Amino acid sequence: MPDMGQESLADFRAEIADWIDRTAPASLRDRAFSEDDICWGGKRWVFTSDDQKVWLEACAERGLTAPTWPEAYGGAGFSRAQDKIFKEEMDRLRVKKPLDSFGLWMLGPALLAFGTEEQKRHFLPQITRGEVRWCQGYSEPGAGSDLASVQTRAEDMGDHWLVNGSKIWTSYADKADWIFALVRTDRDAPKHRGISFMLIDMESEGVTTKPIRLISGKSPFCETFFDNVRVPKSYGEGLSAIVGEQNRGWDVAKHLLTHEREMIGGGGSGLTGGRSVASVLADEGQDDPVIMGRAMKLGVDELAMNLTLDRYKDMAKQGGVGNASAMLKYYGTELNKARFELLMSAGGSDALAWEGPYGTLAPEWLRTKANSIEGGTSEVMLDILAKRVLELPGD
Amino acid sequence: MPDMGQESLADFRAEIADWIDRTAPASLRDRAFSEDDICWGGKRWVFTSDDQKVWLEACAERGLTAPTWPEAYGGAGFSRAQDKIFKEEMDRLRVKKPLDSFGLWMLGPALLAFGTEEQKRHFLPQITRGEVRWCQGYSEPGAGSDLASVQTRAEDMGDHWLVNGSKIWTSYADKADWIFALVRTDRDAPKHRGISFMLIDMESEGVTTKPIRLISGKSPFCETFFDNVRVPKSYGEGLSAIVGEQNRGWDVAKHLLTHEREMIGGGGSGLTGGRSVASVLADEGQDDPVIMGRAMKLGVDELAMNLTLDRYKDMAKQGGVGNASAMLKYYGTELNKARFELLMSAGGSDALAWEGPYGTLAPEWLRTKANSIEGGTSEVMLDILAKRVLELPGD
Amino acid sequence: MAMLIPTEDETMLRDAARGFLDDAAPVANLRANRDQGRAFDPDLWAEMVKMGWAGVLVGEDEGGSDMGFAAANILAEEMGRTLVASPFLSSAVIAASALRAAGRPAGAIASGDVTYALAVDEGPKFAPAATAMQASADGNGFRLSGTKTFVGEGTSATRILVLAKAEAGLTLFDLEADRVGLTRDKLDLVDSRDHAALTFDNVQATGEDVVGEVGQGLAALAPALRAGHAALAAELTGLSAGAFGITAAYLKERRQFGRRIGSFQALQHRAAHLWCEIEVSASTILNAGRVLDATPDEADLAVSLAKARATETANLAVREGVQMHGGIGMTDEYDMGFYMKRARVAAEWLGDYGYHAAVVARARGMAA
Amino acid sequence: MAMLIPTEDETMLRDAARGFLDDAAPVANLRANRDQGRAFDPDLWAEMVKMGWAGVLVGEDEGGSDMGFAAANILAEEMGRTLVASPFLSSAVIAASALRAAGRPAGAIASGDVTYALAVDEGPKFAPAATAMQASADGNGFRLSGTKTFVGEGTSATRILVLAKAEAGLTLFDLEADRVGLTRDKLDLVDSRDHAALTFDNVQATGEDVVGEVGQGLAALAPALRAGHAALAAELTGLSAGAFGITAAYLKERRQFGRRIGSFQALQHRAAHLWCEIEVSASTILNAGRVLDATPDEADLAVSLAKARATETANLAVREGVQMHGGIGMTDEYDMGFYMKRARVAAEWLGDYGYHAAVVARARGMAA
Repeated sequence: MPDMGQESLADFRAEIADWIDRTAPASLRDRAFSEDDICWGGKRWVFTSDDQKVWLEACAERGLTAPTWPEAYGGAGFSRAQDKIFKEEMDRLRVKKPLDSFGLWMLGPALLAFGTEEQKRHFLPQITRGEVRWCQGYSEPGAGSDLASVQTRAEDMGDHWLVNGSKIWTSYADKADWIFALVRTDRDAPKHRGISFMLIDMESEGVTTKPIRLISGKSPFCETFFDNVRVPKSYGEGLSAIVGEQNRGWDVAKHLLTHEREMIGGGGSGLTGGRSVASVLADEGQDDPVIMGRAMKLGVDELAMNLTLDRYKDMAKQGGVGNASAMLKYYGTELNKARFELLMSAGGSDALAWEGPYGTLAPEWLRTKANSIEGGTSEVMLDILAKRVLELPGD
Repeated sequence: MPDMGQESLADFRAEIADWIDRTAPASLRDRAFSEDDICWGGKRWVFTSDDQKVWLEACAERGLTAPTWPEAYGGAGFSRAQDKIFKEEMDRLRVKKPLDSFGLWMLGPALLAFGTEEQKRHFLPQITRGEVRWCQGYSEPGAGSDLASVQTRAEDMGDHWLVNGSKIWTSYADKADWIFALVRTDRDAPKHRGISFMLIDMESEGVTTKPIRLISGKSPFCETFFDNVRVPKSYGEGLSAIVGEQNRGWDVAKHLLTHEREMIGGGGSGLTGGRSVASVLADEGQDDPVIMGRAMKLGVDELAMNLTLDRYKDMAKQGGVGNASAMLKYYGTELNKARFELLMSAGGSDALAWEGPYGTLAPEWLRTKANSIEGGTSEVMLDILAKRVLELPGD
Repeated sequence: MAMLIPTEDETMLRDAARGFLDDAAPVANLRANRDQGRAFDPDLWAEMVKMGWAGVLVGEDEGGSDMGFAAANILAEEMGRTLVASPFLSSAVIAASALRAAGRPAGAIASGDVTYALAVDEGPKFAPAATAMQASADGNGFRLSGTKTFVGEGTSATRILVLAKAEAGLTLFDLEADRVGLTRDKLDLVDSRDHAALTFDNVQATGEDVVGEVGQGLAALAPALRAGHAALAAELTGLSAGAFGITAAYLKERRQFGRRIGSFQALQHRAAHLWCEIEVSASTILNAGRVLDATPDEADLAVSLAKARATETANLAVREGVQMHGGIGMTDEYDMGFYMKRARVAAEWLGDYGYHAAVVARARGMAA
Repeated sequence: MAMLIPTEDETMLRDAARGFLDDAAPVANLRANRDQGRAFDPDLWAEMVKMGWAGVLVGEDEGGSDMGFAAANILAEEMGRTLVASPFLSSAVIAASALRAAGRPAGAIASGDVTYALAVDEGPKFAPAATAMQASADGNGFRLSGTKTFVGEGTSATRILVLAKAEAGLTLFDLEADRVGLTRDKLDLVDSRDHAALTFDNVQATGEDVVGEVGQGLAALAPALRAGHAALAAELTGLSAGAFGITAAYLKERRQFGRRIGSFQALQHRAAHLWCEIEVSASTILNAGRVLDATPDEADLAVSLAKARATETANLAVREGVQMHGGIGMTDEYDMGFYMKRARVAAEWLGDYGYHAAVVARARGMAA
């Protein structure tokens, strides 16, 4: 759709709201909302209700699972302004989004920026229709923050790549159909060269997954192993298994990492949701100045951070925030950790059970400790800010 | 004196207490104690009272201005145990120490460790008798923490050195008779070589000083300039102007820096003295949980630090604490800054005046900001701890 | 609500202000003022008046430029950046807001003919509701007796807004500074600006002098305080940015141990963290301006949030500023000390961190 | 007072304890216990009993080893280092101190024939003085009704010390755990140790069961709490040192971006800072032991200082431990998570940071 003026945007709002209101099943318009209600799609997805399926199909039909993607690739071709209106109306009408997936968040943007026309036409609609579920294969055991130290190698065997190695922190790898992974296709090149961004079918022989148990209990994370996995060089005409240039996969990965940090700023931090500090404090009385002092500071900092998220969203609309988005990741996750530390202190022994008077507060608290590690550690974010935003010297 | 058993130590205590009690002038045994009451000696010292002079001479006569130095150099030759008893009895009888000076703290230990027999016999008694006042010339403008980047140079002119350059942060340089300074005697050697530890008469032609005004107001600090200053290579038989080997002055300086940090642990930090946080809080009411929380934490940390100073003193008696003394410098000075930040917050607008209801609290607060800079910055202390105590890798 | 990014007009205003102040009022001016024993430069203030800054919150019908609260914040922020001393906050922001809300003429503020000071504090902490100064009934008028302290622009202002306790409750008065019985004593505070202690000895006041309603002094004061909290927070945020700018430049240029000190990772991380704090605080300033311009009566939370954040961020910025400069940062010759001293005074003025954090906490449902 | 450095005997005790525990009770044991669903290893406890640890505070005339409080702290610290779970604190330290101070026999603790739990908490925060559980008069005896929570070793202990409110005031009782009317429910807390909620439904008690005097329960409890605060603080300090040791080793060995991560200055400074915190806290543990051994009745300040410091230091040590390990530190497979979980539980047990900091503040003259 072409960009619109204010008036046609008003028309657009009325029209899309009407469509949502008419189409969205009543059962999905409940305020009570759990993680399990979200459809992640994929070949093995079991719909939690018929309505979930109906709603996914209706949205996919109109490109509304990926509203800003071009219509040719299964999107709705919305402008930013339209997309904003669509989300606002979805919120207002209390409708759940039809689909969520790493394909939508991550692979899609990568293909849109780096893919061939054929790759886009082939892979993107599978994502928007919720037919194929993707997982991400970046980190490797032992590599940690140093994402570019990729050891998983893909040997050139003529018509196929032979992939060996393993990935860690692959969320929902045990539920995914395909994986987009960084693999080393040139072992002699410098570290950041010689890496390719490869698309691999999880059903290939030699791919296995193993869930990772965290200190907070079960987790969606897996280790994924590649044992002599044969990956065809092409899945068809123009459908290379590699996205972007061979050996230049690091460029694709970097692009996505920045995109991911902006996403975190875009509302994924959960700062506004969840248990209220005030409610826990009210339960426990407020006679400890140490806890009260911390709560007062946290209250100030949380509101300030929420405003900053708003401000950065506004800035992003005006042309992006670039590396400064590392601030959102760093500050937001550190603040969230502080928030849970405070909740645990305020809750006293009631908060110490795996499941107790405050529900699963304790495992949630433990889980927050990963916030400042996953998706780039706080230390990496500070390095980025120091070097690229403040331009402090590197010598 | 030889080391003694428990019984003769008891005799020693009785004897020295008796001597102090008989000798110390009553006017110097007042509890009210100000910085001005301390005698720093030197040619230009103006005694604040006859008693101050009498007490200095009586002590110097018995070597008690430098109790642990050998008798041959003006000390009393006390063992550590005897020295401790002497200090305890001085405290108990509320007697002020007769003399304080950079000569006693710093040059003395350097000469004892590195000086020639002639240097010790010549310079040390001048110090113990309070006849010559020394100042320290290490830092240079622009060098900051990098003490080894000495630019002040001493050219070999045959029978004398020709010294040019300047020093900064030379405390009381405007009141000192002599200076012990680091000067570069070999410009081609690596940074840490080529430095010599030189003794220079402040009355030499070409030496000038200029006081430094700090953000907290007047200060004892000066800049000291050397403009073609002729320093004789020798002040007499065996009396080289250089302490230790020529070009190896960095060894002397390093030795003294460690000694200095231990001194800070030895009671110079002022943590126990001064204005009580409780009293300021009591003045202002205590209804602000933020301030109360900080005060409670500070209360805990101060007591813990005081115990740590005690513990490190006990450790030092048992064989020294080495580089771990950097912890005392780092933690003590950061804590003292936190203490004054809290005092300022608790005092509100009453604390903002250069001189007001809380006396000179405001300039004292500003002055504490130098605590973590002078004598080795907090950053340098953390580097020392990381590398030499924790033995973290340097690569 | 308007977006949390500057409008084009706002960017132009900021650029113009910065250009003017960098030239006319660098930090060197503060040192010069101090060394000459004056709190601010009247010629500089006259220039500001000419540019319409004194009338930033005064209606155009009275000769003001009426640019609004967000604009006032921008000016305050730019002044904070180079530590500019002027009657701007007390007069153009605080007093103008009080007079305008009460429907009193404020044109003389815009024209620079008068300057105001606000006399509220009586003890070491900001606590308007606890005001004890008496305004006893005296015929149809009042007699004011008592003392005020920490009065910004207190010795130079030509008029005083003062809060006192009448029989009907707290009442805000608007008096000439030379009224009989009012004496002013300079307070020599560390920021080298104009602060005073005021003594009221049976100072006469009439109903004409009352701002708003008798007994409704806190209500009359509220719009002034909201504007003042926001603008002071903006000043502190500008101060933080100014101190940080100097520090970052020093990190890039200064060499030690054979390297630029900004290449040491420990300093890099601390600088990056500080930058984040400044960035997060900046959001609260923008927001306070937006809320004040849209719904000024509902801005209590927004302005307290801004003042709390700005206070704490400035404290960190000046502490890191001094420490990262090392010994040179401790010398009077360098500017950093002035930043530290002003940050401390501004931290206390119009409510300290705890005062404003408690406002925020109450708004969030905590019984602080 | 004795010097703040370990005596030769103390060093020997520490070396022996460390040697034994490194071998018999590494962190792997905690994981094994958890996976087997047991709170501690009875065979390990039997070994400790044999070595005299259960009798560390029991008189020699009763078969104890009577090594004193500083020694008990050393043992607790070494257990903290590898997160050893055992009835040591509840039984050998807390209960033994209460019984001994009250002149009751404690030989069965030393021999390992009984283990004790202390039942004080009724709400989420430690507040003995606010105890509400009733001990109503019943003939010459009492009937106890009410609930207790967060009772360490609560399901495994064979005897319970419980605080309840009689007509004459708070009273401490010493009961068998299987007395009629007492039910125990396991609490599944994050540290995978033995904690319970206890319900008392008209549980009968006689004057024989009272520790100390009726109505003087807080006095009877005081020696037990002092010893417990100190030993728990010691456990936390050992925990900090253990977590730090693992982390420092990781920093030296782990490579990223082509370097050992311990060479990054930002991590070096944070590690050095953490080391300082641990070192400063260690002084308070040594001191608490010395004061308890010299003047146990005057040890309130010393033990609260130790518990407050140790709590905060352990919190920092485990946070830095997880963060510096990165993703691997988040996995159950690694030990660091166990340190974090135990630190959290021990932070709350027997009084949190605020509780103990308030004791210190009051001792320093603040009205906290």
